[in-house]
Amino acid sequence: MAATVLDGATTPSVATDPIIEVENLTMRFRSKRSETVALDDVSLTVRAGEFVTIAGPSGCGKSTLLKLVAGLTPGFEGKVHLYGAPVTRPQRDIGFAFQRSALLEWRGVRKNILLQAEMRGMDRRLAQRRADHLIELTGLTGFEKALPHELSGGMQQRVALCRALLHEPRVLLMDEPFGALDALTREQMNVEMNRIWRETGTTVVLVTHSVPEAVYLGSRIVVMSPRPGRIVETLEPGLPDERDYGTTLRDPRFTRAAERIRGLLGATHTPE
Amino acid sequence: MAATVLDGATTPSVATDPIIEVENLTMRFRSKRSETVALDDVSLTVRAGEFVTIAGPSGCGKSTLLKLVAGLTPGFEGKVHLYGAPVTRPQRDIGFAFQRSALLEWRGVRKNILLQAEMRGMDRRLAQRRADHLIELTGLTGFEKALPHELSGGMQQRVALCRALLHEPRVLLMDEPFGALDALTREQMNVEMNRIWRETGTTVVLVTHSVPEAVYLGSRIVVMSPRPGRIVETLEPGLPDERDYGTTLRDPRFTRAAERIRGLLGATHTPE
Amino acid sequence: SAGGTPDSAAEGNAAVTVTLNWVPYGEHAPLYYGVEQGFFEEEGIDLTIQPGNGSGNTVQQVAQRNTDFGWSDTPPLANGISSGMPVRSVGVFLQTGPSSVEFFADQGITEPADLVGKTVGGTPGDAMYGTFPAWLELNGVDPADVKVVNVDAAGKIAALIEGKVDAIQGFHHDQAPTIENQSGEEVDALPFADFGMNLLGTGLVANESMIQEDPELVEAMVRATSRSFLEAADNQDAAVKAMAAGAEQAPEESVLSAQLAATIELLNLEEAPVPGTNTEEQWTDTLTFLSENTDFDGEVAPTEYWDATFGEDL
Amino acid sequence: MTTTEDLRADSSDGPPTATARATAKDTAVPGRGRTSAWGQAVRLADASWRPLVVLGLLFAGWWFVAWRELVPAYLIPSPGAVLETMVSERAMLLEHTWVTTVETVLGFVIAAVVGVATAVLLVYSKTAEKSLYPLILFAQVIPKIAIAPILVVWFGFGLTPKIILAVLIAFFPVVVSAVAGLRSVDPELLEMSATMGASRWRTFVKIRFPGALPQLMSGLKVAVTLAVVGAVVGEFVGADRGLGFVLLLASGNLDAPLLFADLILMSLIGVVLFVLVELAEHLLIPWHASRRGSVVLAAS
Amino acid sequence: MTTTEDLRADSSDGPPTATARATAKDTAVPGRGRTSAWGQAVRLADASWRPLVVLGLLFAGWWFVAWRELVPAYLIPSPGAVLETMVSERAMLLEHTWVTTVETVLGFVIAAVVGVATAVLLVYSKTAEKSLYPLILFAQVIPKIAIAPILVVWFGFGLTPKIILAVLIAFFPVVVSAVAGLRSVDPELLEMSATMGASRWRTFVKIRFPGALPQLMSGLKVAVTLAVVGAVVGEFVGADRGLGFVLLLASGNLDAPLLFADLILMSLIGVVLFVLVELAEHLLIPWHASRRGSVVLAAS
Ligand SMILES: Nc1ncnc2c1ncn2[C@@H]1O[C@H](COP(=O)(O)OP(=O)(O)OP(=O)(O)O)[C@@H](O)[C@H]1O
Ligand SMILES: Nc1ncnc2c1ncn2[C@@H]1O[C@H](COP(=O)(O)OP(=O)(O)OP(=O)(O)O)[C@@H](O)[C@H]1O
Ligand SMILES: [Mg+2]
Ligand SMILES: [Mg+2]
Repeated sequence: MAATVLDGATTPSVATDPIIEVENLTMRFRSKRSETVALDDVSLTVRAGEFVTIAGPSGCGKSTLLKLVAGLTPGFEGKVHLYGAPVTRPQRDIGFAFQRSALLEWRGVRKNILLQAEMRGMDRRLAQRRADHLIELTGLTGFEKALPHELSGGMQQRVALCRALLHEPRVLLMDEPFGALDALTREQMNVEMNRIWRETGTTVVLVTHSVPEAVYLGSRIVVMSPRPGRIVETLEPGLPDERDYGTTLRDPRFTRAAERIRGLLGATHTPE
Repeated sequence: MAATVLDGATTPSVATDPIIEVENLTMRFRSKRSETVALDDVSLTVRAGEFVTIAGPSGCGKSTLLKLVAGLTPGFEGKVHLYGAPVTRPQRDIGFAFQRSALLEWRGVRKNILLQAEMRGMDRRLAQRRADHLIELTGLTGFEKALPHELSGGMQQRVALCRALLHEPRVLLMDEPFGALDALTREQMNVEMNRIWRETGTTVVLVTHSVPEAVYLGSRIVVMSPRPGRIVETLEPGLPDERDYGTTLRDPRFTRAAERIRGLLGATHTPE
Repeated sequence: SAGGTPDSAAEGNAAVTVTLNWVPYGEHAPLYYGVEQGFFEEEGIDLTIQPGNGSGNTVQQVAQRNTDFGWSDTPPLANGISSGMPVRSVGVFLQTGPSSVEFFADQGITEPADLVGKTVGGTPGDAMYGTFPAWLELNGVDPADVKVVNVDAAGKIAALIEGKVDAIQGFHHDQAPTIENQSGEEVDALPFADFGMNLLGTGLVANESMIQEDPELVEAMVRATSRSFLEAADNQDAAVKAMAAGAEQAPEESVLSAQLAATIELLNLEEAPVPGTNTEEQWTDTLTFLSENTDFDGEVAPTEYWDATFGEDL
Repeated sequence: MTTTEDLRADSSDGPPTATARATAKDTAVPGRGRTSAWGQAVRLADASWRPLVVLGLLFAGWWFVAWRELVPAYLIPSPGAVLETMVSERAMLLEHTWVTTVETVLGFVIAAVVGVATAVLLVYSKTAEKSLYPLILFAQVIPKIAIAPILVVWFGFGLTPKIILAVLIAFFPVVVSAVAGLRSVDPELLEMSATMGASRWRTFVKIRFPGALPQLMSGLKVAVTLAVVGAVVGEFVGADRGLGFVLLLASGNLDAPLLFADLILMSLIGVVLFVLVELAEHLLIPWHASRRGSVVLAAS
Repeated sequence: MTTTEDLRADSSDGPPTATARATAKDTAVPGRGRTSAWGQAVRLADASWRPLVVLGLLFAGWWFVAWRELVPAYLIPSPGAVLETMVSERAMLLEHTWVTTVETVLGFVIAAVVGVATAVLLVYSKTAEKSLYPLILFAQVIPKIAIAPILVVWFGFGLTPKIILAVLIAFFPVVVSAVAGLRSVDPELLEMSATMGASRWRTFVKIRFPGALPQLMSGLKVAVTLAVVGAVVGEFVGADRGLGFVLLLASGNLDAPLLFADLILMSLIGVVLFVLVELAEHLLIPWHASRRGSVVLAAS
């Protein structure tokens, strides 16, 4: 479970402060009917400025892990620290993109994005400028006032994404933020995410089902096992932080890491 | 816009009866604020036994097209026929997998799947046997009684999938049925879909964002343009109906088709 | 079934209900006494006494034949008949109207003029509410000088005891003993009848079709009721006991006997010697007064309102 | 092609007209999409003819019953007599209607505000819920007619006891529906709000309250009709003004035309206020799923 | 670690105890997860002590007021006197309570059934909605106390007018909440159902109705407390049995202890029936979001 550094050429993560510390974390969901062990003895440390991507089978506990870090799910065993303090309640110094978009059905696109600003009491002007910028970036121009039910699935997801990014959080937790996007938009978003990460130094934990995405974005990739979710392996492909999409995808380090992850996930055949 | 037969080696689609006929279909969504042209003059014929996959940018009207064929959205212009009759109301001789899972939150997994049988007045014993089979196939064993909110995103999607398949419909309309699944499960589901299609002769229209999936599954692939959605090209890679996953993905016809689609979608770089 | 004694259900007797003007109070003791003593049974009547909710309501029940007889005050009866209800009085028993203004004795009110500047509680729609201004005028008091506030029947007594009002309009034979019992203070009243305005009071009411179809029964009923009142007047303690036993949740016996005693006073047997017998003059006076001073807009023709035949032979 | 209505009503085997309608639409109808004053008038007429017909029928039935004297006039007077009373007594009736309207509106507004505030307390604090709920329930189940006299004795004959009664009677539906609404907010939206570090107040204002509006409006609609009853009961017990007072007078004098005129006016207050609340609902929650059908989707 | 309650209540800055609690949980507490009889008793006690304390306080306050004679005894009698009356008159009171309970339950059940049926009609047919809604509204806004005498005059002194009144008064909240509930079903679920070729009936039974239950239950809770009022009002106007009748007797005689005993019994009927409806709610819709907090999530 120690990080498998696939390529020693670059040392990707400098030993900065640990932002997220998860140790021996176990999470059981109990109901009258049954008990589900969602996470089983998971340990993971994310340091400032890291971009950790998590891949794993459906239902292995990825969303649960993210919610635990955000302080949204009580009743776990083990240690979960954020910014060095134990997580005992919902955390506010984060940006969270939910797997389901969680939009307010009575607010238009722009107002849904600006909710983040309103809730945090951000400067309105600044927030509006950023919101408009993000709307353009995600190709939602022209739909500023559209209500969620008037949007396509992918458009809803993009709104949620903009909302999570609006306040430039120090820590970004993203649960399959690009799952409903087409290949091109996804690619553009990936490039954009990489740029944002590099330029702002945000610490990111991103759950994804796409192996290329996991490798392209992550400075470290965590692969999880089927339920009960355990960490099978952690990879550091050692790619440079700045990644041109075309070049990176042909980089042998990329290919090797992707192959390894596919193997770990049990997907025996090459392209996803 | 005529089908581009990339490889003449096999004649993939025999001239069977047209099941779905869409001609000069235009769909506008109007609100007080604005008008969105979701589909612009789309024509598409799907013959019995075909497996048509649709790929296109987010928000281009793929879901809208599927819903129009199912008779769920009124107010279009043009012709939409199913089984040779105009579509003027919701169609019942179909199976539909919605983009959002649309599960009943008060029913457990098995009962959500069996809803299909209850609504159609199917034989209970048979339906239960099929439901149990599908539950096993999609890896939901052990969660038969779990309520939707106790499931992960991918698990919910699998429940919706089982439900759409339960009654072995003659026509299957699927809106990104595997979007929330991990690589392995997705692969398994793809193989399973291919088998079901071959064995039952079901006519399938499937919307997907994954180019490999579109090519692996489709006997014909429809690529759409950004909003207002038009059909840019229709491809028939000419792969054999029975497709081993590993072999097919290395087939040059596959690679060529995938590349072409990526190009059409504007995703300039090779693996998704 | 509040009044019927179980063994009175002898075969052959007509089952008859009488609906009171209000919940049972001392005025009704004679009826219970009559049932207990078998006066009704002797007339072939198996009587059930039913509480009511205001005279007007009772008259309506009789009009709809939901009940055989009603025990009702005269002004509401007159209103009902003038608005078309097919009912008649078959004999008023309280020939002195019990309407009055009541107050605590320490108010020092002895005549209508003393009411000037006072606040009087009344219930809109009841008989006194309509006649009160006319009665004041009759006694040389400008109605504008007396403030009337409106309180419902149930709240009136409480309002008086609480000092929210100085006096209330009401039936003194009914309320005065109740108030005295509750407050422990002496209650005085200015009966309208003592100050120039006597309207007929409560009595038996029957539906016209009943009068036509079964006059014998009506006559028997009037006869038995009349006898009950006469006998009760002579045996007040026994009548009170009969009521306490026969009526569910009747007032305390002390209150009952005070109420009964006051009721007997109101029978006014000087003018018409037997309870249940009235004179045409009494009716004409009452109707004339109502038509001149209230909303009552019926003809002043006693026979339209009162069937004298049943009281004649008493 | 098939209309939204059809789907909303789950017509799996709709009427044959569906196809006909569809065809008619296909052959592009000119003049569609007019939002002119005339178009609006047409729409209004279309929306209101049915209720008007129903009212007309009701009136005709009433008139017939009175005309044939199927029911004695002292029970149900003729519409003519009632109308006559309304006209001849219009000044008096108007004044009393105004009094009752004021009491009702004040009572309703207070009940709405206090009711929502209480619901918030109940939802946000387990302790408050457990200790207050029984009290509220208790206040609801005591018949108001029974305590009305006590209120009059305590608060006198003025406006106060009527408003208190209106509040008491209208309060409960507001609380119950607001609690249900506030509770049924999607938990994921609350999680989302929590990650934004939103204060309780902001979460309430921006998420819980708007989310609870659809249910709350149901409660308010019930409440407003009950508030009228509360005011009238209050006037019943002690008042010299208001429709409840007139009702007492009329029923005491067995004046059926006045009684009916009075009842009609009471009902009118209720209907008008109800419609106002419905209008507010349409303005406040046009986004709600229950309204979507009528707003969205139209092909030219 | 932080409890679900905390999240539900959006505590962004919860009490310091949250951490303490969390720590306590971390050091694995033995004996957790007991579902023993003892555990259940403890839970029950935990759930009911607060209401009991509140009731106790209420009682103490009442007792104090009566003891110091702050309010005259004929307005508010001492608890002792009331209790005495309840005991001495228990046979009589029980009988009348039974009568009122039967009327209430019958009225409520009819109102619930007819109300839901009406709501279905309104939701499924635009025509029905437009023509019936005004009528229903009209029936609601007419004060029931005003028409009670008419009903008694028409239907006599028996059970019928009381039940009719209970139905009339309880009907509206059922209709309003059922309509709101049926309307707010996720349109996508209806689409899903439509592709299954489900008949209207099946869609109703399997999707719309269960989906409407949370809102419907709110309406039923209000309705059941109102049904009591309806029955009592009916008894008020014409009856020789039932708690409404006893109320008339008691207030006519200024028998305050009896009046209070009567009021307490009326309230008890309301409370008991309300609690029964709440129980039904818990049984019928344990899945509803508003209940999730209490069912799920617990770490050992
Ligand atoms: N609220 C809950 N109650 C009960 N069980 C739950 C709950 N939430 C999650 N689970 C269970 O925990 C397990 C992990 O769920 P989680 O949502 O974390 O999976 P995931 O890795 O995000 O899957 P996916 O990729 O499909 O979204 C699943 O088996 C699920 O059934
Ligand atoms: N009910 C609606 N009202 C108004 N506009 C709508 C509605 N449904 C869809 N649209 C619009 O129609 C367009 C196409 O939507 P659709 O859902 O078909 O896209 P899609 O191709 O499925 O996209 P995605 O891949 O993101 O799911 C979008 O621009 C959307 O905003
Ligand atoms: Mg997940
Ligand atoms: Mg879509």
